[in-house]
Amino acid sequence: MTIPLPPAQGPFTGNDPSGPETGAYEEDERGLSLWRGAWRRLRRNPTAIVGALIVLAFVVVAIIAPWLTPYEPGSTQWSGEVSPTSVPGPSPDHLLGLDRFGSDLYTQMLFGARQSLVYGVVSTALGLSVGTLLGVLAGGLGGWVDTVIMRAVDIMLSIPSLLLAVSIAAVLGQNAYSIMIAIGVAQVPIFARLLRGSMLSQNKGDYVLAATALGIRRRRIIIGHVLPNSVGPTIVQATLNLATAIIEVAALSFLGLGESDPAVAEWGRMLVAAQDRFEAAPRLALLPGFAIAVTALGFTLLGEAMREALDPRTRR
Amino acid sequence: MATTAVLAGAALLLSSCAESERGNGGEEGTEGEAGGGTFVFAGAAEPELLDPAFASDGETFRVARQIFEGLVGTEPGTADPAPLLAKEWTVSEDGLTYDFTLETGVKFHDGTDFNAEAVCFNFDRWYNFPEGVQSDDFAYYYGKLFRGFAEGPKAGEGIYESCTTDGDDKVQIQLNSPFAGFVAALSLPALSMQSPTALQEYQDDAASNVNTTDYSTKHPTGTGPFKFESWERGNQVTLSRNDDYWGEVAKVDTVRVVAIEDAKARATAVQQGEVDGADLIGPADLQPLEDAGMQIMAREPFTVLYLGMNQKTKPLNDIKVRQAIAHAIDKEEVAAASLPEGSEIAINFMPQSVTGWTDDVTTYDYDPEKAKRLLQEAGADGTTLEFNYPTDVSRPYMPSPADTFNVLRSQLEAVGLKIKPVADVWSPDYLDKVTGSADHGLHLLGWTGDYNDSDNFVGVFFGTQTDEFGFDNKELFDKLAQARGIPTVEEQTPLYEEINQDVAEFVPAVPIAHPAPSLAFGPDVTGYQTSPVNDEVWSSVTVGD
Amino acid sequence: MTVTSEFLDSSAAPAGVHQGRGNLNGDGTLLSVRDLAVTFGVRGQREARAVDEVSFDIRPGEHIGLVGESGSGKSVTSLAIMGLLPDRGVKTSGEVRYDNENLLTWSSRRMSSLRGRDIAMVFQDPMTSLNPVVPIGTQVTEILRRHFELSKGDALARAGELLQKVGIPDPKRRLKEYPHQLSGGMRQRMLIAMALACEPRLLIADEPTTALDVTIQAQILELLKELVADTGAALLMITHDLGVVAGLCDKVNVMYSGRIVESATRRVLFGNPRHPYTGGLLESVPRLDSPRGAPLTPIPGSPTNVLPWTHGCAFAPRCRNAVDDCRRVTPALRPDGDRELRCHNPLSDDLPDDQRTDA
Amino acid sequence: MLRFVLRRLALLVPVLVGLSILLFAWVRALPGDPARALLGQRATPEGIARVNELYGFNEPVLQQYLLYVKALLNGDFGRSIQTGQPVLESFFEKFPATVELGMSALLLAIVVGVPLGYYAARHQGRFIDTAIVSGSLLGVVTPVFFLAILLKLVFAQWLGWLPTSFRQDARIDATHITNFYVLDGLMTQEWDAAWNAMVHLALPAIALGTIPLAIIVRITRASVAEVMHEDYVRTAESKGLSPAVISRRHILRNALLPVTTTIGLQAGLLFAGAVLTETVFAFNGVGQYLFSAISQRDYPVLQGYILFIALIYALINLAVDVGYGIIDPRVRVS
Amino acid sequence: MRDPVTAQSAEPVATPQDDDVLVSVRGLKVHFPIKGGAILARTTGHVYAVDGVDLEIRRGTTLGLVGESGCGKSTLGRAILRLSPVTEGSVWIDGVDVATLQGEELRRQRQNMQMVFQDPLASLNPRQSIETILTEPLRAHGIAFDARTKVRELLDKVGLPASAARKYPHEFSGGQRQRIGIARAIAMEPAFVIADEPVSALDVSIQAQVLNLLEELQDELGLTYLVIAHDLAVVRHVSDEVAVMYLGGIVEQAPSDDLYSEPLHPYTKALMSAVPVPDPVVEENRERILLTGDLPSPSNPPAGCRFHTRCPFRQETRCDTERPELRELRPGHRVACHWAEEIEAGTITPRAGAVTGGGGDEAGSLSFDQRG
Repeated sequence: MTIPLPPAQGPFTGNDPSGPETGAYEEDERGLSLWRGAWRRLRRNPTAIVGALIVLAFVVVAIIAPWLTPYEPGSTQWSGEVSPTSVPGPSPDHLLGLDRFGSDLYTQMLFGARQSLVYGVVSTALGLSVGTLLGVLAGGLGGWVDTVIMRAVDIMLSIPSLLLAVSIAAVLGQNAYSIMIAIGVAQVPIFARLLRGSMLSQNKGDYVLAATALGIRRRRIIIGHVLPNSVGPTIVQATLNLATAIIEVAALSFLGLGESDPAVAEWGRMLVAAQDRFEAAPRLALLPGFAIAVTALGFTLLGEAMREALDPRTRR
Repeated sequence: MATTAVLAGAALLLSSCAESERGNGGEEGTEGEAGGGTFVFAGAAEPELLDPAFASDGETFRVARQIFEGLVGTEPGTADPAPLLAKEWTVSEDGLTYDFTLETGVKFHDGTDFNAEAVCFNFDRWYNFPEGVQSDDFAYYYGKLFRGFAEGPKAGEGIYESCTTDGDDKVQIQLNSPFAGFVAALSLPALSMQSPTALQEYQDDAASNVNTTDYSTKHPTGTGPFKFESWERGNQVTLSRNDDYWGEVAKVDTVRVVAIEDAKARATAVQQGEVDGADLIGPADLQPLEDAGMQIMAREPFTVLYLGMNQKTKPLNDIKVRQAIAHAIDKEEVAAASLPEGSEIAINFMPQSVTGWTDDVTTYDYDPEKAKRLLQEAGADGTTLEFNYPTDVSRPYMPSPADTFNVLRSQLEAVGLKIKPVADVWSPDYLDKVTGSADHGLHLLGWTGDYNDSDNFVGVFFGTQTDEFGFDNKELFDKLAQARGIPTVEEQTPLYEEINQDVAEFVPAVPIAHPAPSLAFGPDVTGYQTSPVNDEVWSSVTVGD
Repeated sequence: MTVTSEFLDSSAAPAGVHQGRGNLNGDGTLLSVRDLAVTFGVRGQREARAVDEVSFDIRPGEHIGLVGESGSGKSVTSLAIMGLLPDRGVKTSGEVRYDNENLLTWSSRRMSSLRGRDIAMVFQDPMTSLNPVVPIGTQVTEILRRHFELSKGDALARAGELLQKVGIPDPKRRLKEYPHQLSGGMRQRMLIAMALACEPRLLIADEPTTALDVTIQAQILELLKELVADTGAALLMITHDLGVVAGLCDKVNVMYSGRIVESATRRVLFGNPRHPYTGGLLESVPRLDSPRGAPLTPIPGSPTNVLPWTHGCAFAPRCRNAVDDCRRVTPALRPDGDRELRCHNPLSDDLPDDQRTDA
Repeated sequence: MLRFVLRRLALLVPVLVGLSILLFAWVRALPGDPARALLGQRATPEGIARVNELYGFNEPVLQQYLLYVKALLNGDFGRSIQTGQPVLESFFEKFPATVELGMSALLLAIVVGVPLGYYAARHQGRFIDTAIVSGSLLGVVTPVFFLAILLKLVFAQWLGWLPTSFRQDARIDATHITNFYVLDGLMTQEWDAAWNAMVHLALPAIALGTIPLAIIVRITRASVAEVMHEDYVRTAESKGLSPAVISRRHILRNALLPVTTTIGLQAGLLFAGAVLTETVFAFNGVGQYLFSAISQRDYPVLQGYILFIALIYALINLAVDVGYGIIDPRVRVS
Repeated sequence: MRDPVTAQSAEPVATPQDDDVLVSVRGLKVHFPIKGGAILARTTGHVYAVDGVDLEIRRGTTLGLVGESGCGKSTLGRAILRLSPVTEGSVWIDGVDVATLQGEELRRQRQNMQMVFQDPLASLNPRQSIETILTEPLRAHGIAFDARTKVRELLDKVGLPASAARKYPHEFSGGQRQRIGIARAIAMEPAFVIADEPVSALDVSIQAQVLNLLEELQDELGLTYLVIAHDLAVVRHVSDEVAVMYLGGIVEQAPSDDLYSEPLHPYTKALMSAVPVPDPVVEENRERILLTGDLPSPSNPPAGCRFHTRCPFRQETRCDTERPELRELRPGHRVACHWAEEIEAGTITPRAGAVTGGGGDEAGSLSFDQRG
């Protein structure tokens, strides 16, 4: 929330006795680092709380899925009860009914969370680590390394990311790894460019000049000064990318490039499989669709809140 | 099957309705006896080109059947040959000489007369195809049926000898070795009659890519009830009524063929009235469409769906395991769960109407206990089998592969096998894997017959050693080669029956069903005549009320 | 309405400028601020009183200074007078009397027709105070066209004259240019030209030279002085720089933490500061004219080390003169001889008697 | 400005060359044989060998690449393996569809998004703002394909208001000159054809436009909220200008600068969304064709199309930067 | 990167052996290339940020460098510390020509030369605690120390409590941050410290604290300062000697008192007359020399005397053609003006209209008196 105040003359600096500065001389407590400050702001932000609750629920469900259902995921043992025109709805045995393959929809939904979490986290972690590495190399070393890396990044960015992911998935074949790699690789240029950009802008900061003036080694400046101050946006982006990754996994599944087993609980695949049972059982499509959206919403809210918390402009 | 009969009856009923409702006129109110209007039909893909001589795909043939006619057609609703441009024909004793008497007064759309000379022009054109188009991706059917060309790598292997005219309406085709399916084969659109004038003017058989010649894209010229109007690539093919048609003139003014890849989308398009009819409706969509007042038709099945087994892999090389798998499958359930109504349960690898079909074969009844026992005997219980199936495809014999796979999987797992699903995109990944490599275990595949010929089924499947099945059974291969060479259908029959029995014993695959491809039409469409071999000409169709 | 052209023709008598444009308040003041208080409230946080108990008068043609450090509330005061504080989260009380009416009660529509015409403002940062994507000509003409019914051409011609007046060479060309094509000094001249375009009765200048270099600052101050004298407008000068007010203002109000702590004519104030804060400021700033080596006496602590006024004197934590009362009793602004003072223990009065006008 | 454009175009060259190499390698790394895709279920080994020979796929890759580049320089992008149609020709047949779809989506996003974002910013913290912000968040996180399915279900299947597939009703006899169907309809004065094309655009455009819409709402809101507190807005207020002038000239004109950049970025990203949207709505455009080319291993089409898309993507970004220079005088001089 | 056009003073300067002089700058130039070109980036011009500067600072004294923004004073400061690339010239600090040092040698040398920055918040890494900030340079130079004592001692020196060690920069007020910046600069006990606008970002009431602190530390540690500022009063207050900079060059340099009592360069005169003094009496009676126009662009400096475009004393000859050398007019008082003597003697007077005030605004005073 932006507070409408005349710039540079905020009235709070003068009159708020609880301001952080008054105590600076007296109390011997541990200082409030930027990370802790951001964490504090995050905890007070309702957006962050909603986001975190969604994410938490999602993660918990993903982890304890096996204990929430008596059935095995992907078990098609009730396939006999399903026909092209009828899919049994909710019943005491099957809280959400069966899906078109005769699996328990409730179980599939739970394990879908697990799939999405694994796909999202692994692919984002891949994109993040490779992208960060490239970004640090480009932003830190500069010169021809920077040029080469950034040209490569430009090339990758010249193809829309979903298309890139589709292409990579097509090369690697239909399996879980190829999806994770495809989506991870498609994220690499985003992180590389982001980190490099923020490192370059941090490089211009006075404190970097100060560190140089102090005779601190270049490598140490990059790792100890520039990088820690540059990772904020990257962390935010990673959180937001988790949302994108979960959606893109579903999109790849939707395009038929996903996990190959039709009974595997993957929300995107469930959605595409449900399409031709739409009249008979709309819930088969609606539930996974909403699950994707809500999960993505959770990560997005959290990311936005983190962005706000880490933004130096919102610091008091 | 009872349902089939009912549906076939319905189709007939529809066509008779058409008679009575004729003349009520479409929205455009064109003059003449025809009903007028536009008939929009959705296939699953767009045609590859419009010269059927170079085509082998159903979508090209669908359009070609409206524009072109062959010497021979089919009896309505069956796969049996019937006179078309040829009024009658005779075959010599040795099966090498065929005499055709032609319809007279027939003209191609460009005004060229259809006569004996035109017939010979077509036969000679096929025979003299340059080497560039002799490959499977172009003159597939001619190459397969006549086995060779005038020149090129297969020069001299051809069975075509000559074509001679006798006046305008008599033509004699001479073969150099007998071919029992010759007349039936002439009903294939690939062998339909095309205008010599147009071909000479617009077609270049020696072009580096015959798909894009003027003839193949803009000037296909035949004798059929519809004339080519335009082809907007990726969009639609438009045909208009041939008012000078030699037979009964078509009822609608215009016909448009559009492509909707997704089965679900085709069904929706029919329901929304965006198209008047659509082919290959998925089993799941049939009931909703019917409920919405749409008409559903099923072709008499001329297909076969089977569960293939790769004998290159263990333990599928063990016949006991293959038998066990055959016993483990409840074909009725598979059909109920994943195939359209009207599908028949299969015991042979060919539909009942094809020569050589017999019920005197080993049938592996659904018997999970026996299956378990057999597996135990083979020491294969609990083995993990790779099961390949395609995604994102609907074929006439396999409208919903994922569903079919799913039922089969639970049945196989029920007898103690473990299934490892491997799904691939149909083309080329799946085909590559299943028919082009040994890297597969169980798989789903099938066939749609092109015309009434036994070799077109079993011969294709089991005639040689293939990557698909991975077995080498010389006896079987020889029998099939021998059967193919027999000049008359009557003589072929017992041999094919024997072959079917042998195959059933050997279990290289489990025939599951003969799925009935379903079509759907809007409530105001009448007169659509289904054909098991897709020989559906839309001259009797009317739209609107 | 006809446009008065006296501003453009400096030979005309300044007295005639504001004829027919509102009256003075009953007490002869142009603008009278009484007990102005501004409170900022943000959801989830305690309300913060940025300005409190602020009162001062501005008479026609008078130059009033408002001096204080950042956070002292001087800018908030000016924005409150202009009605430019946001509606939400801000509570304003007290009175800003103009034309015998309280501006604080005016509707925003009425205020907007007053702004720019009767009361105009020049802001601190000329770099950010001009719209970067609108040509200079438009930015000058829009105020003219808003307040006078002028055609586009007339407004443009007049804008050209205005630019000339504030010393911008080649005004025709400049009018087509954008702010970034001007130097800082030029931009401030632009802002002054805009502020004086409608010949307001009061000009509020909020740190108009802080962002400028010292030679440019001198130019701008000179220009302001000149133009304000020409148009006969009153001037409210807001600054942290005591030097600026010393040469410019008739009367100076020193603010600390939202309240006026000392108020006097400039000679009195600079000659004999009595509030420890005023005195401290003067002693802590190096002066060009003082002998070198004269030690600086800094004010300890920082402007953020303050007490809330409700608990005593806000300056007490930094004050050398602080007595016990300062931390307990809130001092009031009381007349103290030739000035008004808010202090329990002011600095000694060490001026010779002849310069004093004791009450 | 011209220098800037030239420089940017020059910088594009290495990217495109790099991309063409990458594409060439990648396309050939795709498993599966294009010949198989062409010949289908009945392919024989001889047939496959013959097709591969025909298209030169059994030459060394480097040689293939050189031949490809040589042809490219002659303006020959090759022919589709599947249809035999020249790549360039098919691209220009399908491109109008995608452009039409993308433009409608973008237009929708701008026309609805900017006012909504502005309105929200001006009513910050109120209920309506919260509603708009929440709505835009939902818009961002709802997968395109899910939204497309939902729209199809509700508006086409349940309500029956709008068509589900194609660009135009097949029953309409429309003349197609430019392949922009709406434009064609207007040009030929076939009003019903134009209207029909627009009706067909409705659902795909909404599905495709929702994410850009949501993003534009958010950017506009943030940007307006920031600009509202700029010094020059305060200056404008101190000049007594009317709220309308302040909004239009001083707030919006500045606030729209970042929005422009966003619009440009989104325009580029629409290609990705178009693959999904066109698939769901059987909308015969570049996206759908490209996707089928991937599954069919249609090398020439893949190479050509992706190069084109990258080029267009880059040109859009360049256009945005140039446009930015036109509306932001600060950029103009440098 | 040496600019061939301006490389006339490239002859080696003898190592200054005067032990009294700690810092000696000779012919220092810093030219930044301007990149342009339609397709390939090439240099289309230069910004002559620092264009031939000679300076000497004696041990334990303070040199004040004053000038308006854009005159190159900060660049000069940074170039001396090798934080900006040096185009040409030498910088001898404590007997070492740092302008020629590279890599590790240069890094080592930094122990001896330090900097205090203008913006105390921006120059402190926001993610480091004060303790880390203060000890990091010691570690970097491998200086053994006891962290607790050292930090406590440094904080004590700059007047901050020991409890500050574990806090972070944003938790302090501006003045306190600047104290931290100073503590960091003296942590390695350098001989030479450059303070670049050390107080201009601070509130007026705080400035004196920091200025006093700098003086105390100089006395205590024998530091040598180069204080860069735009505020003449501040510079005068802290400096033993003052150099006035205009558009990349020094125009006048003299002991502090001399400069302020008798400015010789027209620019210095104008600058000093422009500074407002918080004393109404002084203000009312001052003569003010007003300069016209703005600072010319350093990428295209005027020919001849760089100040001639704005100089109220400008003469017909020499000013626009010949660049004046810095010459010693009096002992220790150097000025770069062709006409300095004549101006001082009063034979050259400023242009009409350039001087205002003097005698005060009588009308204003009058009305004030009436009202009072």
